[in-house]
Amino acid sequence: MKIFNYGLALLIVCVGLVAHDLPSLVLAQSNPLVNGIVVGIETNDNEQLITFVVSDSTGTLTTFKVSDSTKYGLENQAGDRWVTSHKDGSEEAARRLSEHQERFVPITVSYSEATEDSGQITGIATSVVDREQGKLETNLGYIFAVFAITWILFFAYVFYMGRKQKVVQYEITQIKASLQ
Amino acid sequence: MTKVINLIVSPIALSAVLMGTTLWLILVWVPTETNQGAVQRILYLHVPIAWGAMMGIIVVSAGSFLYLWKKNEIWDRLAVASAEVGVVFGGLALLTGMIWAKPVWAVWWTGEAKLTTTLILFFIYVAYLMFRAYFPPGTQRQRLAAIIAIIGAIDTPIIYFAANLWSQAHPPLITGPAADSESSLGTSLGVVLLASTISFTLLFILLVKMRYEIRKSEDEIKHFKRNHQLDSAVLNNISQARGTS
Amino acid sequence: MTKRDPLFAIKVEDVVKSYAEVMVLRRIKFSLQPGEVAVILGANGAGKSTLLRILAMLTQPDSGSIDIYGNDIAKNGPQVRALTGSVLHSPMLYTDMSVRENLTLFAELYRLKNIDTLIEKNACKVGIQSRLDHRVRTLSHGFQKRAALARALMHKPQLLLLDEPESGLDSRSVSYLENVVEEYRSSGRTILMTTHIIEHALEIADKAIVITDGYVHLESTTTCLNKSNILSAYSHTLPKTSGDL
Amino acid sequence: MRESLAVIWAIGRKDLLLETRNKDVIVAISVFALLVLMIFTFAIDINQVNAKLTGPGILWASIAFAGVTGLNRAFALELEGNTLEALMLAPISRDLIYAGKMLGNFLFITAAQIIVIPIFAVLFNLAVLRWEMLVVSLLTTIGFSAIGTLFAAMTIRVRAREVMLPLLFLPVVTPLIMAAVESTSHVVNDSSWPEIYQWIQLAIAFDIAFIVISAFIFQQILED
Repeated sequence: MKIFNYGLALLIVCVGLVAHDLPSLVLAQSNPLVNGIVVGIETNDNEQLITFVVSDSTGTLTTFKVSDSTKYGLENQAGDRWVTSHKDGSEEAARRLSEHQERFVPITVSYSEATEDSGQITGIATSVVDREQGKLETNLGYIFAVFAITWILFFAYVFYMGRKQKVVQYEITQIKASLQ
Repeated sequence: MTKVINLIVSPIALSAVLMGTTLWLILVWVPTETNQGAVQRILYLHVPIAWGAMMGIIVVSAGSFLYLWKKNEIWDRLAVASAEVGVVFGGLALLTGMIWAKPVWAVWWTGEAKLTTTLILFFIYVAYLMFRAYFPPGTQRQRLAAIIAIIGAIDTPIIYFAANLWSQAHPPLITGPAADSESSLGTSLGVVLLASTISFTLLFILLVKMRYEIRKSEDEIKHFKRNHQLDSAVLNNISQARGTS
Repeated sequence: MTKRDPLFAIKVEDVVKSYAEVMVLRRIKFSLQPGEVAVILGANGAGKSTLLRILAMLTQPDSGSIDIYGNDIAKNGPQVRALTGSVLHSPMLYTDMSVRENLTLFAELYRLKNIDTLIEKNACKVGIQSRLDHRVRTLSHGFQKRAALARALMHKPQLLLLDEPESGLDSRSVSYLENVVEEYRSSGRTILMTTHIIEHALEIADKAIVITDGYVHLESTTTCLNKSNILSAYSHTLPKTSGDL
Repeated sequence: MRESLAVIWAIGRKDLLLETRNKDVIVAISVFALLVLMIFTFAIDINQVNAKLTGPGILWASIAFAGVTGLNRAFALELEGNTLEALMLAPISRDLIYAGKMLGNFLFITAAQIIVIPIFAVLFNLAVLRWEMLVVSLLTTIGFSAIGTLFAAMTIRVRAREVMLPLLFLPVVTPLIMAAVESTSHVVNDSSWPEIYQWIQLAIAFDIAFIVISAFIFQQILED
């Protein structure tokens, strides 16, 4: 039946794509990310943030410089989220980050222009946000769930229609037979 | 040979090719978004599916309105076909939205206006289909179902307005890592979204057409049975076939 | 208002009505003159009640036209309703209200004047004066039917539609019914009733209309009819699916 | 115009008369609503802090659910003796039947609210008895009875009537419930009129929209 040809073609394309390109999907990052907790903060005399150090789950330390274009999305203990760029809130950024350091709240930092010096990575942070759960860059489970549910539901619906069509066709043949 | 050519140029094949291309665009071509990571790719499915659900509602209410006006069964068939497909798309839009919201907003569900509106509309059109299933067959069923669809359509802006007002009074606690961050994607997002929307629109049309055709055959059988009183033996056979298959 | 043919009390043309897979009325065509008392005869399920419901404007026909005293019922609904009184299968009275309360309510809906005297007068006609202040629930079937008849007579309809009026009635109630029929005949108003008691029909009516298989198979004055004529009209058109007759 | 009002009143008064005889609907609505309220007072430990937060929602949820059962009962009465058809035989336009039935349902739900809302005020220790509350509950009840009468008439021949009516009714009246809940919570928080007014406006728009549509559509619903 036509419907099933269509379904089969889609399924094959889908499976082929996922199988072939899954590795590149994981690696396809325009900006690298680090998840971890803040272990050090450096400010200038005006209490503006200059650099901070993040330790990830393996204990690797990464030092981040901040620039005017660095973006923050950080919450305080009460859950109020504070979103701004470094240019407008460098003091608040220092305060928030040190609060995060005290509370051991994990954050996610995306960065660019990384340099490596005897195992110590240094980069310029582009965004500093609270981390909720899982590693963002590898939360493929969600994507998988979405694709699976979408196609399963569509196929289930097409299957349901196919069954309906079968019944209808059977009735038509019965009627035709009865007329002869 | 002509059979092969027909298959290649058929809308179904076109849809399959488009859908395949879209999948390639979503999964491979477009770069990963920085703030949200890979989950952002859900957007390319979620938005077109939600668009399909919206199309469903528009077609249902237009079909229902035309049915009440013209009393032509064609419009009723169109309405019921797109209601069914629309409910499938709507359910999927809700599910994909929830799965996307979890990593990004850290919650499965918030009282955001679009979400609330989609959910309520989903329920209205589920009720529409259930009404059709429960009501004794006949033209009254079609008329009343059309009225329900139109009421749902009229209710839509009111629901959206109310939900919007409501979510202003109760600001959603969106706390995920990327809740308010700007996207790092530029034009590539638009390209993939457009391609995906086109393929899902085509899929929507195809599904509605299939459902419509089945409905049409069912109506033809009904008319036939009405006009020629069939041998009871044949009718028995048919009802048995219905029961077993 | 389209005054078409005031010569006819009822003019039914090509009325078709189907429910789902069954076509109850295929092409009904007959007419009645003012002052005629007509009976519709037919086997169970022949569509007598459906036809009466269509004439009472409770059911819409699929197609065909009906004129009542020169009014097209599709266009002049309220006028036709004001001209028509109906007693259908159920008494259609509020069982927890007294007969008087019921009659008052319907008199108000028909916008009648001098309601109290009207009620007394019509109660006499059907012999329920003594039960006027009893609740309908407490009345016997015969009295309920008489109360329903009183309700239908309140606004002095030109056309009275009765669906199996004598079923389950005692002889006293039947005699009240016959009085009403006689009054209608003498005052030049019209009655259309269904029944399955052929003898009684021939006794009471001027005209018989036999419906079989969704068509009118016999339309004739009763003077030249007897029971066997009618029975043969029933049987010579038995449908192929004869099982349930 | 006066004649139309007389017809509407005749139908509404008939419903009231029947209600005084068998006391089906008002008792059903108020007892059901009070039961829901009571269960919520157990389910959520109501105290001074959360009463203002949860109270209005609980109140209107219970009235909405109880209202649906009441509407079902009210139309079951017309079904019993096929009396709806008797109304249809009368030479009156269908929107008058609709208005009459709506009037009856409006009075039933209002009567139930007169019982339920004071008890709610006591149970949740909230000062709801303000004139703004009167406006809120009037507008909500008008909307409930407008939509409820329409759907109750539509579902009268449906196999699973008791299920189908709430399935149709509740999603459609959601905006109205939101408006009722929000304005009630403004009332219990002693907010000023302008804050309540935006929700009142929504309720008014909803009521007008659906009364107009229903009056147009009712003709289509009754005939088969």
